[in-house]
Amino acid sequence: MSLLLLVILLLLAGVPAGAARAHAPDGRPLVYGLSAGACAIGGLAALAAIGAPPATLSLPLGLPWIGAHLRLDPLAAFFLVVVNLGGAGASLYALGHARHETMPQRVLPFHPLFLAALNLVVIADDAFTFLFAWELMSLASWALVVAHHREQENLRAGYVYLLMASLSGMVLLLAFGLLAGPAGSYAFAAMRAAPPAAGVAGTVLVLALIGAGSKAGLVPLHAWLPLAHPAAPSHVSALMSGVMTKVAVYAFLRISLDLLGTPSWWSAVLVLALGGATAVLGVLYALMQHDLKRLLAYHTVENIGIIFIGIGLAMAFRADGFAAAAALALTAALFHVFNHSVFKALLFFGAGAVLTATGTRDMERLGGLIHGMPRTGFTFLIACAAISALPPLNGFVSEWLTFQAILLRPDLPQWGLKVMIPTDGALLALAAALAAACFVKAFGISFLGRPRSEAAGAAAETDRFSRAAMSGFAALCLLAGVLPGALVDVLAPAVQSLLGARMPAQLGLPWLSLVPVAAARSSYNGLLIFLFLAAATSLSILAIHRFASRAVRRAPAWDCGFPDARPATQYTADSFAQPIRRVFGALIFNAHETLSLPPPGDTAPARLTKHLADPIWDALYAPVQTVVAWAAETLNVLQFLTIRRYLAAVFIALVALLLALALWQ
Amino acid sequence: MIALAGILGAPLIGAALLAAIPGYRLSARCNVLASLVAFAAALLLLHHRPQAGRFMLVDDLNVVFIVLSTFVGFTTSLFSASYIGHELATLRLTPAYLRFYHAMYQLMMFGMNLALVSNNIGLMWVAVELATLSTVMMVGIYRTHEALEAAWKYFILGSVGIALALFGTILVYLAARPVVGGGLDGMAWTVLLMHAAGFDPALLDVAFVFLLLGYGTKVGLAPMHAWLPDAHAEGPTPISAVLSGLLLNVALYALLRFKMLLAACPGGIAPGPLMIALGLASLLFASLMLYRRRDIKRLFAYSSIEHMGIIVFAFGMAGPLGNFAGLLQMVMHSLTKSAIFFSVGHVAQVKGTQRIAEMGGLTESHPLLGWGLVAGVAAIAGMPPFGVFTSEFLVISSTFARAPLLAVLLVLGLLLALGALLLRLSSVAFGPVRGGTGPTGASFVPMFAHLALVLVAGIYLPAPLVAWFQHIAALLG
Amino acid sequence: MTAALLVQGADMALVVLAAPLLTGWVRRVKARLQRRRGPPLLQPYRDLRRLLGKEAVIADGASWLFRTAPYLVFAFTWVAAALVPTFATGLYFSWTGDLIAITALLGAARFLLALAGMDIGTSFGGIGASREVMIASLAEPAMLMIVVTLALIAGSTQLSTVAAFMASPAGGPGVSLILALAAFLIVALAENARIPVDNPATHLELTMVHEAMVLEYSGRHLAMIELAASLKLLLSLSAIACIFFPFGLLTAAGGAGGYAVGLGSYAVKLAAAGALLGVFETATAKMRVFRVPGLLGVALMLGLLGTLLLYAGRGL
Amino acid sequence: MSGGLSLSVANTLAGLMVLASFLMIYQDRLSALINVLAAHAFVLALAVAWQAHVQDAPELYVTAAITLGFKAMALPMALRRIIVRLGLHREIEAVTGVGLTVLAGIGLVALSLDVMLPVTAHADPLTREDVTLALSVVLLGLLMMVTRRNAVSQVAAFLSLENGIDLAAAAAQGMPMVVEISVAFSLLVAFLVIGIFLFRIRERFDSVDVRALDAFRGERR
Repeated sequence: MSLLLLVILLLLAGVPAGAARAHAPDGRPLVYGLSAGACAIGGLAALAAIGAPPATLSLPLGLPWIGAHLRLDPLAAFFLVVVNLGGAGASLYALGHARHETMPQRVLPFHPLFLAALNLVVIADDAFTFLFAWELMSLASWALVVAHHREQENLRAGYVYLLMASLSGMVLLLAFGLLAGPAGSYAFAAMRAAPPAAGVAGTVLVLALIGAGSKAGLVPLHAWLPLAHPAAPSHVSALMSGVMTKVAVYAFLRISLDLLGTPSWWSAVLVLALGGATAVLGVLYALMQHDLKRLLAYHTVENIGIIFIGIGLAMAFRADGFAAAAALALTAALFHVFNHSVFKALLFFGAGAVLTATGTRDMERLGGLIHGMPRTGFTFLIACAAISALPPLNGFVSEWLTFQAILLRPDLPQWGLKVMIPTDGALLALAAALAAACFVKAFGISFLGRPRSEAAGAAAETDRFSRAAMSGFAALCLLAGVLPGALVDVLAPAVQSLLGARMPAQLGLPWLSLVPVAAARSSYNGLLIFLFLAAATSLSILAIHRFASRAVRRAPAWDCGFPDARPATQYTADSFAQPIRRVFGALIFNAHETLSLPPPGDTAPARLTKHLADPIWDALYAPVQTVVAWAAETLNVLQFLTIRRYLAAVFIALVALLLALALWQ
Repeated sequence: MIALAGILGAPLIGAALLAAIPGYRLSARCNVLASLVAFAAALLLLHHRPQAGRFMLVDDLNVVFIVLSTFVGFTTSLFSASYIGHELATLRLTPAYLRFYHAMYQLMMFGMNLALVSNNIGLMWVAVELATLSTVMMVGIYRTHEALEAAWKYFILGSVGIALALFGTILVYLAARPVVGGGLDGMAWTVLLMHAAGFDPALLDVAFVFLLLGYGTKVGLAPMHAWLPDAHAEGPTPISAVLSGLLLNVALYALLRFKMLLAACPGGIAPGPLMIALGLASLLFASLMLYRRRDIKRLFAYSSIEHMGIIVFAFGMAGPLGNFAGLLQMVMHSLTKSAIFFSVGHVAQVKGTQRIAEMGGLTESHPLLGWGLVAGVAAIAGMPPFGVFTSEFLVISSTFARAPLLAVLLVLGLLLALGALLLRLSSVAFGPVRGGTGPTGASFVPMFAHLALVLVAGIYLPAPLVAWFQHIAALLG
Repeated sequence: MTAALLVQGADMALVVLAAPLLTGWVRRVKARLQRRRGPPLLQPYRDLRRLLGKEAVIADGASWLFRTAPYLVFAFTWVAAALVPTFATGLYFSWTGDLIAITALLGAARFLLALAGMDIGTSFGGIGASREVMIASLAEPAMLMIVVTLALIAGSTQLSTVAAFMASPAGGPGVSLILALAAFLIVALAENARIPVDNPATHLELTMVHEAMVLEYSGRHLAMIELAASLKLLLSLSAIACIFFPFGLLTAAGGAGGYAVGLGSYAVKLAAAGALLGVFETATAKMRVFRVPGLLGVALMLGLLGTLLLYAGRGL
Repeated sequence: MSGGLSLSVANTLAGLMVLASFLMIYQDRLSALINVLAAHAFVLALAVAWQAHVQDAPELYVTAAITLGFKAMALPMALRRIIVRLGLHREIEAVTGVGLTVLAGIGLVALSLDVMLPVTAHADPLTREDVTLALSVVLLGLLMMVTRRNAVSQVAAFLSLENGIDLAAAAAQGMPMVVEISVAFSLLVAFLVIGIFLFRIRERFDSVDVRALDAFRGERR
């Protein structure tokens, strides 16, 4: 506990250091080195604390009659591991990557501040400290989003972001207000001791869903996320997507499963419905993008959906008293939390490397990067495969566990759940398959094929710090996929602390299998699959090279006899997504294409125009914008009245109050 | 007694002297010195309080206001020194007006301090009137069309408000007379409060309506707010800072005193709902008005209306948490808003305009000024680690448990305000550099001192301070 | 244990060896139905041998991914195929992965193949990859709904357990199972790029999906891909056989006789399935690409309906 | 003397003030308006003097004298001078018709009776009547302010409003002297400021029409 406090203080010390040494040559190594070191310590300390009994600490800060309560229980410890792993990785990456930063003075002070806030949110044990850290986290990341402030787009992203972040903070504040009651018992311990009545609990849950969900990127409150995440410097994008959204998940778990006690089944239906919708819509949005970082940001939305499906399942099972099933579902969700934080960070690292190498995030101007940036390409490929839930990598394990939870008890007594759970299964599968499609696109268009711009052709490999961070995270992807049992066992105390039940211990099983319930029911062995794959691949290569031909001849591409030297004839990101856009987009995005052909004899080029609408923005955000603009415009008349009219307002107020008083008496 | 003499005497003597001193450097120093003496005297009050007399009263409640008032008065005088120097250099002010300005500044401080320490509702009324008149003078000091119009508007609306407040004061006296008897006792706070339980509640109700509207005009509550944005925008910026930071508080203080009276009188209407309604109306109205603002000082003036709305709302919700939050919010708002005006004043000077559209990229052209403004806006928008967050946290969370709908409206207003402020901040502080890029010649000490205080308050509130505020909150009922 | 390992090894070898035969058989049936003599049954083996012996022609812009992908695709498919019970359930490593893992392994193979298709940077590679992932994105949810139905019926997703359950008296046919079978058939057609979804025997540019992806491959690389495709077909038919027609499947430890029965029945089932596939493909026309989603949507609906009917059947 | 007489005299005087207020509303010429204002203040002086007599409060005579001197004589004179100097001999433009305004005024009087009479039930009847009518005068003054466009007539209306407050203050028995002085003082200052402003306005705009001022709103659209 005190170690974590030290970590936070170290990170905070990085803030003035970053501000003061921003332009000095030692500023970057100083700040990022400090951050990486602090996060490494914090991560190890948290890892050690997962199995330990909860530790608490109370500081005389914040609201004095309550003080700042800190608590490190297994759940918090697990999320701290995620936070600090991401933080250490991002800092390591930034050691090299930030060399290209044009505005270090706007990044260096806020990076450690952001990390400190992330850490603080997780260990906060009273509403004030929690929200304090929560908003600080938003503020620090906002500063990072608008670091490159000259681009109007970033400013808009920052604007939407901070507004939505404040909405989330305010809504959580309402939730805590309800939990604390009129007496203002803001300490979580007090809330836990007196869980609210059912009706109030429902309201709190909905508020928590809005508050934490909007920060996590739950549809339809996700709109800020694809704007803000790509706008920040890449290592910050990685932190925001990989870590900050997880902290939001933590907030939701803390409120819904810890502070509220047993949830009601309808709230589980709500969470499941939102989770399913988020997963599918997130990936569909992603498919429509050709900005690499924005595509990744939309995938964060998708993965948050998957995590919330797991949480929804856990809530449903818990509401119906199936503790073991709930433990399985929650383990799946937490597993995915870990996974996503790793591979999404890795993907953003890769995207950052691409961005610095080519100067663009637009996939239509990339291509063939695998030649210039083989290592980045390889680690990016690993991450793509992991996020597409392909075995033997980690993404598959958590989605597999989620499926197992769905399959374990799809038939709960309530009809809402009975229909919702299998539907979520189908949605999850759809999301996974679409994600694979999307990452074929992301990797295929950016790294494969021929360069679509000069910059892409001249791209060179990134620096060694970045490569180290990327390689480390890629190794983690494989490791967690091959030895999932170990991670499940590490997660068990956190699950136990929330649900009072846990998955059976995995590490003692033969061949290090993963068996959620019983071997006869289902099992998965990542290690064996990996070994089999490795053996099969190397065997076939060896056999063929030994007994058959090794001869290779390089030749121009065949392409059905029409080799074309121009890279422009390749498939683009847009054309790659066209079939899916046609299948799903027509319904959801009102996608259509218009073709304008010049009349015969005219040599003007033909034009194909793509039209896409954003249904959620149009239905939810645009009306708000319109209403506020209308109200502001209408009220603005009041700025330009004559003095007489202002006096009339006072006069009317007086007469009205007197009348009211007369009537009341 | 020395302390009281310092608080009241320093500004009064200062005013007399400054009316006579011609030189800029000397008068600016004298101004700072007089403000410092008043502040030091106010600090003395913390240590030792004089007995309440028939005219003077120093108790837990007004000490907060006095110390805050003299402190902001002091820092503003520092800011004013560097600000006015620039105004003289650019010939916007002539030396004759400078003397007038400094004298009026001290006169206003005197008025406000007198209002705060007076134990007599009549004397307090006179003092508020005095402070108003002196600020009217200063608002019109630039003699431009806009400034004159702003001053005229301020004057007319202020006079009507003050007239209503006087009528309310007379009614309070009438209510007190049968119980307390006539004479000075009938107007002394201490006596009134002691016997409030025996007053005629119905008469007190009517009185409160007049007082609420009357002093509410000074507080800047909608729909009596109209003078406020223009007065802030057109006067010299130090005056905007003290208007927002102090004068509104003084009027609020008066309102609170009367509210206590009403609360102590069983059978009367609860003042809460009225204050809540006016507070919410001000908050929502002001936050929507923020969107179409083109003048940066007017923008922050509307933000003051918004915050006064929150504060009045919090005091209306009452309860130990509500009152505590209101008090804290008031202190934080004074410090933050004056810091913002310090920044804005220099910004307007270096950019040569107050039009938001003509300034941009401030964090790049003037990093200290720009980041100070960013921090100030973040603070005023209720972001941690600044103190406003603490008070807004308390207001919202304590309200929601008792009246969910009100809390939702409150949140709505806060978000609307945040949206507008952020929008303007983005274009002023970030983006491509627009407007002048010359050196500032600014003194950053006052601005960063305020921000530092707000920052510390957001993280750590000393236990004695909290105990004291809690005590006041309990007093307020 | 050694014996068990041996049986497991035999199974893995069997699938690789039998796969080209099955492909040859289907082609043969189709040819006969079209009144052609058709290639001999063993022609696929000959093709493979010839391809392996040739030099590989690789396009100029190809990366390492292009060269390693065929082996990886083969390995993924092989491992997946080894997890499907063929002649016996409960083989030594049968618990390594369940039906979901098998689907995911096939998905991984497809992922790599699609990437390989895009590696050269030709328009055909792109078109193939893009259509392939579109089809897969619909086939996988349908597959999952089938898994849900099976898991509800058999209480497991482990194919060995499911097959054993189906073979037992408790595993009688039911309406849900029939719906699941129908869905499975559609998914299998899509997964294996068969008519009406895709035509494995064409190089007509507008209709092809799978073939467009592998257009640039030649020599040993093409051989691996062809072998993987055959394996995948075998895998699909084996899975259908073991889930829906588990007759003769060796479910308990049996001696040589048991293995013989299991192998025999397996061969018969494959032959029958292959013949039926041939008949079906001859009788059906290839669909336009954008009608395929409709077909797969039907599979998805069938799967979902199967699950819901199961609830109804249980009287819940 | 009998309570009945003192009451009826006080009542009459206060009633006269209300009447004067109505007359002010009714007047649409500036000079006439100022004459009525002077009469208004004169009645106020009488009322205050009567209160001094009734309450046996000699300090109120001072107030009455100040009122007579300043409000009934000096102020109207100054205002007349301003009018002459500014050349404002044209008609007042009221926003709404006089009839409607008078109707609204009657409503306001009714409101003030309805509000004040019940709440002052325990007070001295002398005070009660005066305070009630004072409220009417205040409300009528406010009404006049919002129905007049001309700055001078607005100031006149404001002064009538102050008169109402003075009446209430005088009627509040035993209210300390402090208040009267302060009232007089602040009104004096107020007038000075008004005067200054009027002159400035004259310098700048050549008119004291508030509409002209409004053309110079700070933030034009």
